[in-house]
Amino acid sequence: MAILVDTDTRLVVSGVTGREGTFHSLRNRDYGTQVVAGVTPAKGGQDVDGIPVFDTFQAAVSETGANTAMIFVPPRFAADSILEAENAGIALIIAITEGIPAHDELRVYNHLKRGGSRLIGPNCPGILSPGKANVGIIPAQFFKEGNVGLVSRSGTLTYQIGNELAQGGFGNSSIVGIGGDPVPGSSFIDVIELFEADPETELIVMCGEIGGSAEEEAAEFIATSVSKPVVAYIAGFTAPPGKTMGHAGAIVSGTQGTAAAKAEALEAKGVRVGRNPTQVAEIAVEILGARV
Amino acid sequence: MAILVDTDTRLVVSGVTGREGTFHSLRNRDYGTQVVAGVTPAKGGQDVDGIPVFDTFQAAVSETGANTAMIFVPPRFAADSILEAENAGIALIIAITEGIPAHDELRVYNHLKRGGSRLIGPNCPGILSPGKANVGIIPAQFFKEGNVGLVSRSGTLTYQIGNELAQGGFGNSSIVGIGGDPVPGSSFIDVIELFEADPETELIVMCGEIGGSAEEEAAEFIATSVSKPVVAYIAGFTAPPGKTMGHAGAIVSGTQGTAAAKAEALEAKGVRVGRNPTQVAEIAVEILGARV
Amino acid sequence: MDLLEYQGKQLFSKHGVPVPDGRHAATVSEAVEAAEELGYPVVIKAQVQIGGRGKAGGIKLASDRAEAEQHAQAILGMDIRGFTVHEVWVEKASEIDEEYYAAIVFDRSAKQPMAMLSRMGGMDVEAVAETDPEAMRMLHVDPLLGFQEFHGRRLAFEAGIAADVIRPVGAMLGQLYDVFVAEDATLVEVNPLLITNAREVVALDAKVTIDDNALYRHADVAALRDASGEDPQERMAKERGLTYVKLDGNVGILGNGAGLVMSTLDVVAQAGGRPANFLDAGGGSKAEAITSAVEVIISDEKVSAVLFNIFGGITRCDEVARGLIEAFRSIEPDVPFVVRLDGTNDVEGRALLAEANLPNVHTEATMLGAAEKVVELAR
Amino acid sequence: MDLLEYQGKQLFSKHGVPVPDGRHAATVSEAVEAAEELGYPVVIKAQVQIGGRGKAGGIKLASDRAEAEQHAQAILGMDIRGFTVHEVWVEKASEIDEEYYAAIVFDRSAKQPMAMLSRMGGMDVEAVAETDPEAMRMLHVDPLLGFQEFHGRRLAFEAGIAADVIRPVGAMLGQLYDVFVAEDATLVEVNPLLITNAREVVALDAKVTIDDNALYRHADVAALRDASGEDPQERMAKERGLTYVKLDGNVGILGNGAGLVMSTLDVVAQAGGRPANFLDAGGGSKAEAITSAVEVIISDEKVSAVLFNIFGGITRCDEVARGLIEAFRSIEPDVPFVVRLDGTNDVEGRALLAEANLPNVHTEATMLGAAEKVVELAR
Repeated sequence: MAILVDTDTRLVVSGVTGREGTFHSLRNRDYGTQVVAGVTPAKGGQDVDGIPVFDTFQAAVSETGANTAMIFVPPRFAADSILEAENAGIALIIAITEGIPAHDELRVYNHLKRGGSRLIGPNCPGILSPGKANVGIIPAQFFKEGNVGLVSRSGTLTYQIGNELAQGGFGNSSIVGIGGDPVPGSSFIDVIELFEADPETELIVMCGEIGGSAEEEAAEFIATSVSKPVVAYIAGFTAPPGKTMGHAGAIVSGTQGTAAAKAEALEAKGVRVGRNPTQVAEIAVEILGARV
Repeated sequence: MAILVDTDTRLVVSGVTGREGTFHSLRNRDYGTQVVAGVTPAKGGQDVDGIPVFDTFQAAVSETGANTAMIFVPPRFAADSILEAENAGIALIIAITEGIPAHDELRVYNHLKRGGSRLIGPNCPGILSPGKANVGIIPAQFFKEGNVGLVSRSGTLTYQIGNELAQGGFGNSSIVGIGGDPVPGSSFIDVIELFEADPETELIVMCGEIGGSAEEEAAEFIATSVSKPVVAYIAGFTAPPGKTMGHAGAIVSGTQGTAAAKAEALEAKGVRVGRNPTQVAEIAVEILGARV
Repeated sequence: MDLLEYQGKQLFSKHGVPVPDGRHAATVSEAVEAAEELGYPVVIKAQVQIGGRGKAGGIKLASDRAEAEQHAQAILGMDIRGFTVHEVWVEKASEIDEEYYAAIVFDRSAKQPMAMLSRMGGMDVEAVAETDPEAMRMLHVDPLLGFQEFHGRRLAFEAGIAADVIRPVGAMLGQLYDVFVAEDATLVEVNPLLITNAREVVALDAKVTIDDNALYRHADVAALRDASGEDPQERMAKERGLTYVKLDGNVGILGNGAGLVMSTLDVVAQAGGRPANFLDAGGGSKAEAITSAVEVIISDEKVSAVLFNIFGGITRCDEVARGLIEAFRSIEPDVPFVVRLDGTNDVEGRALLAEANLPNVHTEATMLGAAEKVVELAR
Repeated sequence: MDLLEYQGKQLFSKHGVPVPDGRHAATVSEAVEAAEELGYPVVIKAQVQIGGRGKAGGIKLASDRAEAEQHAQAILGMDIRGFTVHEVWVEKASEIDEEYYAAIVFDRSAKQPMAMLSRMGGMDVEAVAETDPEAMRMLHVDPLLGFQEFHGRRLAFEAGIAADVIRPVGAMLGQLYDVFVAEDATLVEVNPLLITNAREVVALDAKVTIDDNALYRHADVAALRDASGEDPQERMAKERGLTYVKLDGNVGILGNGAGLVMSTLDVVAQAGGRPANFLDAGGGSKAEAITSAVEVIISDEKVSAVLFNIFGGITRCDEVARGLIEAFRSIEPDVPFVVRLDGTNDVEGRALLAEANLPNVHTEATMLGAAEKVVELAR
């Protein structure tokens, strides 16, 4: 098993005809993901290396049975594209786009939470379920199937940790990038809940960073609702207040959202927090080794 | 038993200090309803014949444990008052106010349907559960406890039918006015579903009128989900198209919303439809007589 | 409140919906002046709240001053299906390449606004809907989220309109939605939505209905209300704050509560009569309101008998009786009345009537009996 | 993007939030002219993006022309906690009766806007929040429903503000919410929200932050961006489209991916070093971007060693190596570099570096090893 994306995933890509969109769509298909459709207004009827392109999500869904959408359009079109996907009945929407206005994300989040669709991202690398499906830009070559569930606000950092785990002989059930924006569609809690219910996942690694309070909230949730071991990492101990550290959501506001507070909150709930990515992988390998 | 309002109802009245608000609040209290609070901004700390008045719903709820709100403010303040009641955690909101703009009702309806509160009305006479509680302007003297559930878009017409039932020896579990506006907070279906689940109710009388398609939708619902006998009445066979017949929602638009189409839809689903209020009462008495 | 075409177009302009340049005129000389200002050819369009203006000769193309004068003369004052033309809209003529249909309607069933688009415009949409239902595309809009670009885009693609106007037509749907929400409209309809030879997108007609309950926040629209088309009884009733609808029969009807009055109309019709009006005296009606209502009802000369059907709840039957007695004192009606009083203080009400012994007033115990009686008297 | 007080007040005016009349001035003569136009007394306020202006002498009351000139002279050009004052806001002095606090903040945790109101304004709100937490009232607003009158009313009553200003203060909260949404703000703060002796409600200060990602739809605000306060390296990086944050250490840092770069900073600090910057070369970095980034990093004279920490995913390590080699060719850096390349094409990248044999470039196999090495070299 895996969470969110797997061999049942039927992917439609918004922005499939763009340079990046085409590149990653084909990469995802090469990995084995069923990429069944693309959406680009006014390019309906064309195809991208055999992937049929539609003018609207509605047409893509009714013609191909797509159930998962990847959003690869520029920021000013992204919120509209997500809402169109939801309106067309897509159950899972994965938004890669970086730079979406915060108020757009707020409207999208508050609309989606009422029903229908789950959103992962935006500003995220996507989801990889090794051996099953890859949706997004995660470099799949470093990961193999296994029992570690990885959830992260950051891309490269996750690859670093995943890679070290792989070198320790362990693989992943799924790797979920929830993204570095202030209003992610899904939180650590949402994904950890899925990993907790996934029989294949034996250990959960969460990779947080400064800004907001998602890690603190996750700590509470882990304490009350998670039976599986969780290892955490937090980036940004040296970040100065008031500065956005690359990710729009990575900012210490006054005394809010510091890495120290997050690590402390997690440790207070019994979650082991690695000092650096290597140590996180070491702790994970140690726990998994003990469970074998 | 009864539906929606009963001896557990703890009523807060918005607009309690107005002339009509005071009159009906005291009338409801005289009937035995627990009228625990009123809300009128800037009149917090006063009282209306012993009913404490608060500036906000929040204060009324936290001080008195109110769980039901009656809205008695003028139309331009009504939507805001309903939303305030919902925000304060009131589970059931009964809006008597007539003349609320349709777009306000649309916003309120679409907001409330996401969660929290149930709205009855607006532009309705309220709810009477004979012998238990009266919330609104229904003249309680004509009704007694019994096993007929009455739901209606119209006030006086309901009293007429209820009165004839009472003369036939039968009483009511509850009488629910859903109101004559184009966007009622609760539909026939919502209320019929409650009557279906209410052990005391043995017969359901629904009183519809021209405009919209709520009666047709109710017919579908009755056919699939209601085991109890239903008797219906539809007013407005002689209404010309394009004219608003008193209630903002009572209008035949082109060929949509005619009384004939509604009666036909109900009869097609096996619901007996009386030709006039008297006949409705006669059919009801006949059915109840057979069940005794 | 239904707006005239030009009033709707003025709202359109306010919200950025492109419309042809035009001028309002109430006289022939104003119309000619408008035409001269706009430059020929112009279209002179009768402004009345009824469809079928074109077929009735209410829309004419004028290529020069002489034609403008001639057409304005012909149209102003003409009768179109019972409506007298008091004003015209003089508009720069548009070159028509394609005609679409667009609308935002208030979908009561879904309790959401619904946007509609068809490439089959310029004709009777209900006919199109019957012959080619797929041609009319519809999409609901969540009123809390509002109209999104994808709504317009999806409708435009699904309606199969020309590729080069997908964007501007989608954008116009968004602007029509803005009109719908900002102006508290319950209907915004454009038929035809014009694609000109230059491939510009223009609203060539405008049908807008504004929610009467929201007029308090639209002073500009409320000020437009023009009673000239209204029936004299309806105007009189409105001035008195009564809920009255004129019908074409001879049995005057008064009741309390909209549902009961509608039901009374039906029962009178079932008894073989023809209702002359709908009049809801409302909850808690006081004697003066009843007197006032009687005046309105009998001012309709077709009325040959009047039915009072009261079920007293908040309304007290004795108040109703007092109102009726006062009406007889002040205006001495010369038609028979049938009165059915039931509910709160019915005994007192009936006693008052008996005591007053009004000429030609008959009391009945039931609604059905009262209906039969009044139909008999109205013959 | 943080706006200066006067820029925020201009947005306030646009949305109907009452502010005192004022003028912008960049010279003493402009300031005096502004004061003369407004009429005395006026307040001359330094416009810098830092708190504590008043204590630093950056806000002065002037009762006549001489004082206006004297204060403008003193304030323009002064240094407030590292910020040079280049402009002032000259404002009609207000008579202060009461001072409240109002704000709309972007609550990331609740994922909703949050409106705030306190009757304890004109002081440090965080101090108030600690000493009297009940004094600060907060209420979330559903962004799809928007700010409703009850939000303002409830906050006003709960904050216990004076009865006569409940309505206007509630209304101002609604207008501040309009600013928040319409201008894509992530913070709108008014401290103090002034109640004048005449009991008028006025925003006496304005602190507004606009979402950088939304500047494309706010051309007027985007045009305000004044780089004068920015660090030279940050300006240089922005021009090159790089994500760079200046810090105060001596270890220059480049990595790919914001999380990895933050982590690299932490690891360098843990090894006893002090990072000089945050620089995310981004996903799929091409050679030119790397070259450009090296220029920015070493233009900071404090930098005495540079760490490249690359985990190649989409980014290819050979491209990074090529960029570094090109940087050495074009700008000949005189500080040591430590390079850790891992992931996609790491073998090729390391081979390229070995072949180029750049002076003073050290490769390390792990992130931790690289951090230790660069800290050693930076000493």
